[in-house]
Parts: sequence; structure tokens; C-alpha cells
Amino acid sequence: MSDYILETHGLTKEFAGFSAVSDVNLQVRRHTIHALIGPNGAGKTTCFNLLTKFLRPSKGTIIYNGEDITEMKPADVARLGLVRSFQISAVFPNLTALENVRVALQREHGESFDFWRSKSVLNRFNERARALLDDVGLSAFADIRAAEMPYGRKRALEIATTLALEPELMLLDEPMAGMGHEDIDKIATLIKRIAADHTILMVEHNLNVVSNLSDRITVLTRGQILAEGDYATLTQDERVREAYLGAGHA
Amino acid sequence: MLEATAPLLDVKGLHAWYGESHILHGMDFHVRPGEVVTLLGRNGAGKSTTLKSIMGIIGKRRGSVMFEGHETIQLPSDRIARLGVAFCPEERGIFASLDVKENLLLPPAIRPGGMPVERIFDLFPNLKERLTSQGTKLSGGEQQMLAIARILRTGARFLMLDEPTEGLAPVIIQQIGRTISRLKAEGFTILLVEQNFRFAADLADRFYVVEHGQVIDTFASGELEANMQKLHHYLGV
Amino acid sequence: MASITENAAPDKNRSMADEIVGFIVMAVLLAVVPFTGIYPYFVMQALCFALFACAFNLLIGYSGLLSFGHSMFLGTAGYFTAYTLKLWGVPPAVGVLIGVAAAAVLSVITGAIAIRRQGIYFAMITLALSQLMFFIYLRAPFTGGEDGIQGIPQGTLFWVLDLSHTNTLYYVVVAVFLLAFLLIYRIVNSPFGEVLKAIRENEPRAISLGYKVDQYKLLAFILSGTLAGLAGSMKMFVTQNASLTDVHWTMSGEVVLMTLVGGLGTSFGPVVGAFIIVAMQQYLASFGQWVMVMQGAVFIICVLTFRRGIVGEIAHYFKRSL
Amino acid sequence: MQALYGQLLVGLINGSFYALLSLGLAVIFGMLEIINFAHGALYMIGAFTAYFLLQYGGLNYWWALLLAPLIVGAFGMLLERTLLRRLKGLDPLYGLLLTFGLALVIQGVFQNYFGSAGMPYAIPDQLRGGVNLGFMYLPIYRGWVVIVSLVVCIATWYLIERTRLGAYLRAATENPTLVRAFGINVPLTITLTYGLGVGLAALAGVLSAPINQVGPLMGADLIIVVFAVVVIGGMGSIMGSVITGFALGVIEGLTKYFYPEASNTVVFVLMVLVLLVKPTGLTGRAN
Repeated sequence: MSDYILETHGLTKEFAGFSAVSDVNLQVRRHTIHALIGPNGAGKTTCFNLLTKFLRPSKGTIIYNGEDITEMKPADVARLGLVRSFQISAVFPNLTALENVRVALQREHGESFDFWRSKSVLNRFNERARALLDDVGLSAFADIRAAEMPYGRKRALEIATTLALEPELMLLDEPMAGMGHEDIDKIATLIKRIAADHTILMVEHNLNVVSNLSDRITVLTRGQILAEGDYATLTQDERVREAYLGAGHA
Repeated sequence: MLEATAPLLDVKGLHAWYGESHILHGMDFHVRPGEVVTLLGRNGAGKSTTLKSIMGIIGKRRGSVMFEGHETIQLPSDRIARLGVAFCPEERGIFASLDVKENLLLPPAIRPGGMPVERIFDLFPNLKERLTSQGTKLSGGEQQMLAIARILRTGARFLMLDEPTEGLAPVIIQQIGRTISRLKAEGFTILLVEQNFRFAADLADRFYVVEHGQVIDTFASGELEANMQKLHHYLGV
Repeated sequence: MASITENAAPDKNRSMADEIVGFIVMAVLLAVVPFTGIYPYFVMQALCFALFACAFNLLIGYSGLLSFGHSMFLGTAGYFTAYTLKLWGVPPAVGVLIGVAAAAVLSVITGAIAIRRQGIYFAMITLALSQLMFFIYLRAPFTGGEDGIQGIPQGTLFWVLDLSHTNTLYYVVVAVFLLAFLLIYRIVNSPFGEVLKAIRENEPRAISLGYKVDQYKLLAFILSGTLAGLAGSMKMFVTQNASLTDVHWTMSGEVVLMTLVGGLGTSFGPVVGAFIIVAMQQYLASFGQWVMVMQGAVFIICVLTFRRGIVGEIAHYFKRSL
Repeated sequence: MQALYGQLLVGLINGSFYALLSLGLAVIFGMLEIINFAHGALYMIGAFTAYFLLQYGGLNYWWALLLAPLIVGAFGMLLERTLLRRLKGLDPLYGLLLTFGLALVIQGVFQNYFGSAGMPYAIPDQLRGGVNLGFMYLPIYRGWVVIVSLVVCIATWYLIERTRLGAYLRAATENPTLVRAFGINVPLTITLTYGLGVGLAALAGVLSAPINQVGPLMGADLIIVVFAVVVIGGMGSIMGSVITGFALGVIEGLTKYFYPEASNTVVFVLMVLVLLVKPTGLTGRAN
């Protein structure tokens, strides 16, 4: 098994007229936190949607665990252990936190087409679901409907639901966007803890948010990779600072 | 001299909601005639929502938005536009089913004194050859110029630009910077939302820092150097 | 955006107690009907439409898929049961099985075609497919064309129950209806039902968890079409004929009306809606075409001001899940 | 061979109605995101308006061609203002349910007063008779219907694709919020667009009155075929709807000649085939 869980070769996506992502060669090392950052309009979200198969690439290939998943459907890729989160909170609003996690647990063990059996048969997952909720600090909210939770908790619930699938690679889309400071620290420590036995590719906007979190950072601007490296080297890199603060104008 | 004149735009206690999420928590700021004012802040702070609330294209809003002495908080967006407010959205909003010429001529003239088309072509020369090509077949930079050009024709004197430099090459950014300073020289009043801090620093007279849907600080352009550290912290760079 | 399945997501958790109580009340009411003055044939016909509406509600109420061609399943099962009973002389139970099987096969074929599109296109495709079936049955020899299949023997069920005897037929129809109602309740509250609920609440998220959503929608369509077939077969015993009106698009519209009036996404809404619409057609028959006008008006009023429907409003008001 | 050309002509005429109606549906769907189930009923009202204008107003066919689309179009705009407007922000399926209710009301009212049979409407004198083209005999009125439909379809295409008013309509279809932020009264544009779509249906009604007789049921079955046409053609482009409408009319005509039993199912069968091959329809705009 190569030590890269995910690799892209010449990944490109053209929309009418201009290419949102052009010729991106990304390599995500196993059991690390890899951050994909860049200012607005850099093509982060397009890149993210290409990797999670919610968008079809115009050119290039995506290799996951040595397998070419370029043409695969989103649901199939999720079954291989590459699971994504969403920027706008992706929970099942009218299901309780426990039920949210259980929907994910249920898929793994196959009886999702059983229309003749009572759903109480799913109660055997409750214990694992409560453990996952506990992992993300939501054990007290198991029976609360997701819609009634504040934003930070919804984000934690989403991560618990993703973890339920025991994914190998978790793709997080701006997990800290729109959060207050105290929530950011909570989610950051949670991601750090998860990274111990999972690989995480995270799209984020700000440099310092990923500073103590990521092992490796790729900076995207205008759909292309500008620079790669760890936080220390990148903060010195003038091109990165300029990409963010922008070049002065004449 | 500027302090004496009444503000062109005066926003007080502005709250706004996207569906159920409460985005603006009481914005207070103003813009005087002829000024270029920039809203700074991190992603999700509510900068774009502020512009959209002023334009009246947000689900629910409360508070006061006075424009040239008119209270616009209750008005539908087409009535606000007719008061002389022009908006250039972050995603630029170029219509794919229209060609460049149709995109350019779409916004109706709401007041005499709009910029004549020849004048627009010398501000944005490369739009001239692309008139018949389809709206979205333009490059990012050309689309941004078209989005600015089409609101100059209408006679509106107050322009709201949402992240005009987003995703653009440095040389294009410089061209847009020159255009904005020429518009400022011609007496347009501009409210700018911009991530590209240095781009905004050279253009704006005053800055407001927005966080979690509120204005938390404000600087004049002269005070920038002194507050660089604080700004970096605010912008989380 | 207020969605068509808002009833199915009650404000508080769906509690079993309310629905069990509701079911018992319904069963008792149905059981005593023959002892009251109510005309049993009216109740039997209404029950068949109630089952038809409950089957339809499984699709629209819980998966958000509006099918405008559900009459093709009602009519198909009715024709097949009528034909096998009258010309092959098979016993009633076998006739019903054949009818339901025919509806099931049709639902697999039409489902596979219609599922490829969503929302308004799905509705138009199902409408066009049922119109295709209408013209096929118009010409097919075995359906008897314009006047359909008449005078079908009711036969005796399991060699003991003589269905030509009104009260016997009545209790058989009630039994079948209650069993089917429980089956639908089971489907909604099964592991499969949980996935349907997740897809309805946030389809992209369900996909990202690895669910092949089209397969679940297709199974929901097949279950709904098959149960609608059961309603068609049962109705044949009550009306003793099978005709083109059962596959006409106005019949598809009627089942939508019944479910909308009663309450999309509620358990008992379709039953209440069916009784109201059948009563309206029966007791206002003397008004001729005005019945269609009234149905149209009820449609408009429900869509504009009464989207939860009767049972939906009651459930919402009393914070119950019905 | 005469019979083949005869059926081809019938196909072209049906195609004209399919084109006019699917064009109206596509314009309305583009702007209001509503499939107008009442479109068939409004087509029927168009024919009845011509009938009333003649019967009670003494105004002949030529007046009807002009006035019916305007009268019924205005009625359509009234419906949009009072009923359809309230559906803003709701699930588009409610639009289908509401307009289905409307279709029932309209059809029920007309059936009450006129029963189900159709009433004749005379072909105007100037368009009586026919001309022998050598390979076939062409009744003038039927030729007229095809030509008028073609002209109106192309004129509508030109209005939408090539004029400033059309640019407003296309832009408002694509991004109504932004167009309104430019100071354009989008709600009014929506009302006018619905009026245009309904006017096209009413015009088709007037054209069809002399051929298909004026009756309450004339629109009901036709609209379901038009739905299939719209599914096949996709609602991506105006010209796509028109071409698909005429093409399917001709194919239906050919089927009547070669295999008559399948004539009223061929459109649905074609829809199934198109869906299996290209789910998003010929013009490819996904739902």
C-alpha cells in the first residue's frame, strides 16, 4: 500500500469559459491531516466536490487506495471509506442525534431494505451510536432533534455520523466556517483526536485556523497549487501572504 | 469637510436572517457622498449579507437603512435600486442565456447622467470585442468588468461591490483598482466588501471591521499602519 | 421551502402510542358499521379507496415523490383479478394474488423508467405512462374495451366465506384493509422506512453516507404500486366490474385529492380523505358535473391554505402524531 | 400514396398544436417553475371564446384570432396574480396540484353548460376549399393552421431570443433576485409571461375550433400528450420545444398510416425510449 491514500493527476474542471480547477496534482499521506486552503474563488470547494465525486472532472484522474475512482458515483466512493461532510450543516434535521448516527451505522450492516421488520431491530446499534456521540461530546443530546441544536453541535453531530462509517479518509468542508472562537477550539481538538487513526483532508479558508492542526498544507489560488508544505514554511512564503493579503495595486 | 455633510447611506441596528440562521446582529455604520468605504472581516462574518440586506434581497431584515434620507428597510429591491443603489454580487451574476451586449444593456437607466457606452468601453476596452459572445464564455476578469460596467450605465451614484477581486490574476486586479479610483475621482460613492486587504487599503477612505454580524472596529485610511497587528488578528491571517 | 412532506416530520418525536390508539378506534368503528344504519357498500368502496390513498401516501408522504399515474396500478389489478375470476374461474384469493402480482410487475417496469427523473418531471412521466396503459387497455381484447368486464362472480373465499353475502364480504374487506394498513405502518417504521426518512430530509447527505437513493425510491414506488393493486383487486369484489374509469387520469387525480385533503405524510389522513371524497361523490351525485368543480375547488383551497390537510392540522394542533 | 400525405398533414396539424402548447408550457415553467396543468383547459377556453365571440358578439374568426389570446391571456394573468403568486417559495409540486385543481374547475363548469359533445365552428369563407398540389389535395384551412403555428412559434422564439424584452425574460428566468435588484419589476414580468404562455394556448384553441369542434373535453387528453412532448424535448430551449412538438406530430401521423392501433400511444412509447437513453431529454437541461 503506497503511503499516499489519495492522489490526483492533472485534475481539471472547466465551467463555461474558465477553469475553476486546472491541473492539480495532490498527494494526501495516510494518517495525516492535510489542509487545502486559499482565498475565496481559489477553487477549494470545486476541488472538494471533484474529490467527493459530486462533480465530474473535465480532465485528470483521482486515485484512492490505489484504485481509480475518477468515474465512480458519490455513493460508491462513500462505500469505499471516502466520506465527506458539507459546508452548510448536513444533518437530518427531524431525526434525533442518536437516529442521525444510527442511519450511518445501519448502512454498513445491510438490512436497510428490510421493510417488513420493525425499526426496533436497529436498537442494537444504539450502544455504538451513543459511544460515537460521547466521542464528540454530544452524549447528553442523544434524544434532541438535530434541528434544535446550535451550529457548533450540529457540526459535531455531522462528524459523529461520518465516523460511524469508520471511514479511512474523511473530507471536511470548512468545518470551522461561521463559528465562534470557543466552538472552533472544541472542533479543532476533536479533529486532532480523530486524526490518530484516520486520514483527514480539510478545506479551510484561514491559515491560522489550520496552523496547529495540519501536518501538511496545500495553498490553492485561481484553481492551481501555489505552494505546499507545513505551516512554518508557508508563513514565510511571500507568495502565500500575497495571495491572501493581495498584491498592492499600481 | 467630509464630516459635516449628511451620510448618503446610514445603517442603524440592522439585523438579517438567512432562513432561520441569524446572520446580522445589529450593524451600525454610514457612508458619506464621494467616499469609498470598505467592510473587512473573516469568512462568514456577514459582510456580503450586509450588502444584500441594504439591496433588499435577503429573506428577513429588521432595523434602519436610510439612503438619501429615505427609509428603505421595507422597500422591495426594485424600488431600492430605483433610488440610485447599484449592486455587483460576489458571484458577479452574469446571465448565461444572454450575450455580453444584452448583459451590458440589461439594467434599465433609473436616472439621467448614466455613463454613456463609449465611456464604458474606454474604461473596459476588452469588453468591446466580446459584445456578441455568450455571457459566461468570458474569463473571470472580463465577467467582473462586465458586472461593474453594466451598473455604471444606470445613473446610480452609489455602488456596492462584493469582493470584486475574488479569484482574479494580479494584472486584472490592478486594472479593477485603477477603475475604482477613477470612479471615485468622478464622484461615485462606493461601499466595498473585500478580502484582498492591500487592494482595499490603497482605495478606501474608511474601514469597518465586521465580526459575527456586528461592526467591532473602524479606522480611517491614515490609521492603518498603526493598527496592522490588530487587523491581522481580526482577519485571522 | 415548505415541502410536501412537512407532515411526515412531526414537531415532536413520532410516538407509537397515538397511532396505536388511532388504529384501535378505527378498527372498532369499522367493526360496528353493519350494526348501524350505514350502507355497507358505501363503507366498503370507501375502504378500497382508503387503501389506495394509503398506498399512494407511502410514496408522496414519506418519499416526496408525486406520482400522477397511480390509477394504472388500481386498474391493472382490477382487470387481472376480474378476468381470471370470470373466465378462468379461479378462487377469489388466487384472483387477488394474480391482480396484485400484475400491479407489482407494472410498478417495477414503470418505476425503473420514472425514477430517472425527479419532482415535476417524475409526475409528468408517471402521468404519461398511465395514459399509455389506458390506451393499451382501451384496445386490449381481454378488458372488454369501453364497457369493461361486468358481472364478475364473487365466489367463496377459502371454501368457507361466501363473498356474495354482504356482511361476509364486508368483514373480509375490513380485514384486508386493516392488515394492509398495518403493513404500511410497518414499512414506514422499518429500517427501510428510516432510510426513506433520511433521504427525504437530506438527500445529498444520504448519498454521502453511501446510500444509493434511487434504489430506495424505486422500492418505495414498487411497494406503493403493489398495495395500490391490492386496493384495485378488492374494489373489483365490491363493484363487481372492472372498467376504464379505474385507469383514467381523473382517478389518479382523485387519489391525490383524497391524500391531500386527509393529510400527506400522516397515517390516518388518506383514510379520512378517502371517506370524505367518496361521500362527496356519492351524496352529491345529483349535482352531476358540479362534483368535479367542487373537487377542483377543494384542491385549490387545500394547496393554498390547508396544506397539512385535516388529520395533519389536528395532529399539529394537538401535538400528536397521527 | 394520397392517404400517406393526408396523414402527414394531420400529423403536421397536431404537431402545430403540440408545438404551440409545449412552447407555452416551457415559457411558463422557465419563469414560474410551475407545470401549468390548466394549459389544456385554457386551450379549450380559447376555442370557446372564439365560439362566443361569433355566437353572441357577431365577431368572426379573424377577430377571434386576435381577441381570444388577449382575453384568455388576461384571464391567465388574473389567475397568476390571485392564485399562482401565493405558491412562491413552496415546493414546485404544489404548482402542479393547484393548476390540476384549476383544470378540474374549468372543465367541470364548461361540461355543466355544454355537456361533453363538441359544437361545430365554421371555417371562415376565405379559407374554405382546397388546392390540388398534384401529389395530394391540400385543404386550405389545414395549410393555414400549420403556417400560422410556424409563424407564431418563430415569432415567439424571436421575441424571447432576440429582443430586449426577451432578454429581461431570459434573465429573470435565470436569476430573478438579481434582475429585481437592477430595478426591474420582476413580479410584473412573471405575470406577463404567464399571460403570454396562456395566450399561445388560447390561439391554438382558436385555430383548432374549426377542425376539432369546440367541446369541454378537447384540452384534457391533448395536454397529457403535450406533457410527454415536453419530457422528450426537455424544457431547455424554446426552439427545442417547437421542433419536438412538430416532429412528434409528424411521427404520430406516420404511425396512423403504418400502424394505426399504436397512433395514440406512440408519443408515450417514444418518451420511454428517450428517458432510457437520455434521462434529461433531448435539450439536456436536467430537472
